[in-house]
Amino acid sequence: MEAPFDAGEVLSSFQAQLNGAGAMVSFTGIVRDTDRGDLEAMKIEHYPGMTESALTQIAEDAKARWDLNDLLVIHRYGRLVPGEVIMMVATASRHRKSAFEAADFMMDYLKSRAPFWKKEITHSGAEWVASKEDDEAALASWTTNSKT
Amino acid sequence: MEAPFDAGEVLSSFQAQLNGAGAMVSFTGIVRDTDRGDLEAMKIEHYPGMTESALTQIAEDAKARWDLNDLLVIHRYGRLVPGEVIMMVATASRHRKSAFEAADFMMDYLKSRAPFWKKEITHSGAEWVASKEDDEAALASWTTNSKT
Amino acid sequence: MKVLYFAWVRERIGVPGEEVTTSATTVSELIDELSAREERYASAFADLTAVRVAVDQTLVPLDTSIENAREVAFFPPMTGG
Amino acid sequence: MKVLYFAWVRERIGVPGEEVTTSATTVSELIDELSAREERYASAFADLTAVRVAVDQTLVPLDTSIENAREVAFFPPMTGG
Repeated sequence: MEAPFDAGEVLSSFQAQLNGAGAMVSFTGIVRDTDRGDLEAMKIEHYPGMTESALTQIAEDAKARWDLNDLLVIHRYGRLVPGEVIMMVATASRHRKSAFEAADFMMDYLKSRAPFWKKEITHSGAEWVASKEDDEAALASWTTNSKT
Repeated sequence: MEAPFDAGEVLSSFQAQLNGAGAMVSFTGIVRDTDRGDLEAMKIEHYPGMTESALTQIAEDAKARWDLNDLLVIHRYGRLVPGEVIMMVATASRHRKSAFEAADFMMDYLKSRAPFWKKEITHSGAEWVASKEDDEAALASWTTNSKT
Repeated sequence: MKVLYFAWVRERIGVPGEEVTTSATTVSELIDELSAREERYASAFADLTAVRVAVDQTLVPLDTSIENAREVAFFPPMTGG
Repeated sequence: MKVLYFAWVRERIGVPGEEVTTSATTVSELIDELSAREERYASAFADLTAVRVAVDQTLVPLDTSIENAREVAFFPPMTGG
């Protein structure tokens, strides 16, 4: 989605509709300034249509692997400034381990399979963020429901 | 602490005072009903004085192992009802992996080293929750900053 | 067939998408055909290890058939999250 | 010396804490001494694999000295989180 959101408010709503969960994990990605401290904005491009189906697929895959009460994934696109929330995943389960693993898995999945591309706009120009070679490897390391 | 709190509100405040973090992970423990569905309340006993020093120690240990922008740990005691938040940890780091690992570590540490004891009050009586043998093992499995 | 470009692939080719009439039967053939047409395509597709492709919004390998495809998209590895 | 009890250890002994005057020099000796005094202590300390101990609010093994201790606490393995 394009609109800004507050991670805490999302977590409160997520928790409010849970039933029988004992553990809830959230991950929030935040626009971080460059090491040089000159980031003006982060522009996030996405592939409309494919984005929605990729996020749905990530959620379904996580549900198939772990016994989850509920889960959530939100990813923004458009122009964001340092400190703004980029994306969030939340998982709820009866037990801690599943909630942690499913959230970690969803992040690995999302990094290499959800069609978003980040471009950093700094005082000295604009540059596409390079993908990390280990993102694909991280996703591949998940067997059914544990990381190897 | 004894007073109830909202996990989302805590997460919002935690995020608001971060500086330079790119990743934020939270874990929230929630009172879960018994499998029989007869839980009236969860009573949490604690060891005043030692509780505070144990939680401080957990936070310091996590900070020493990972490069964190900030972290937080809250644990309630007293009488809680199903659905209420028991405890929460939150971590913030430049990178995702540290935030996840530090939160996971803090939970392992807290489970076997923070002086809290849970008692389940059901229609048929009251029973102390048994510790899991693998809680100590889980903590022992952490080398400096990775789980083995 | 609709062909879409994202991120620096889009920037090099200069348009976000276009209708393409082609006799190519696979993604690879389509890439070769476009690269032969104009330098901006050849530049975008110069290093295929840095290019990912989706056919009808599903990630696929370069040897995938496009014979019944409605939409083919080219882009760099994703950097969301 | 202040001796504290928590959870089911507290319930079996019947008090949350008490002042104890003892000549015991280690935690183990204190346990033996208390157990010899009354059945409620013997019952609480019957299975020592299920008992944890803190001396001055720090978790310690059973052979730890209590000679300079101000506070000793006995409790089951912790179940927070």
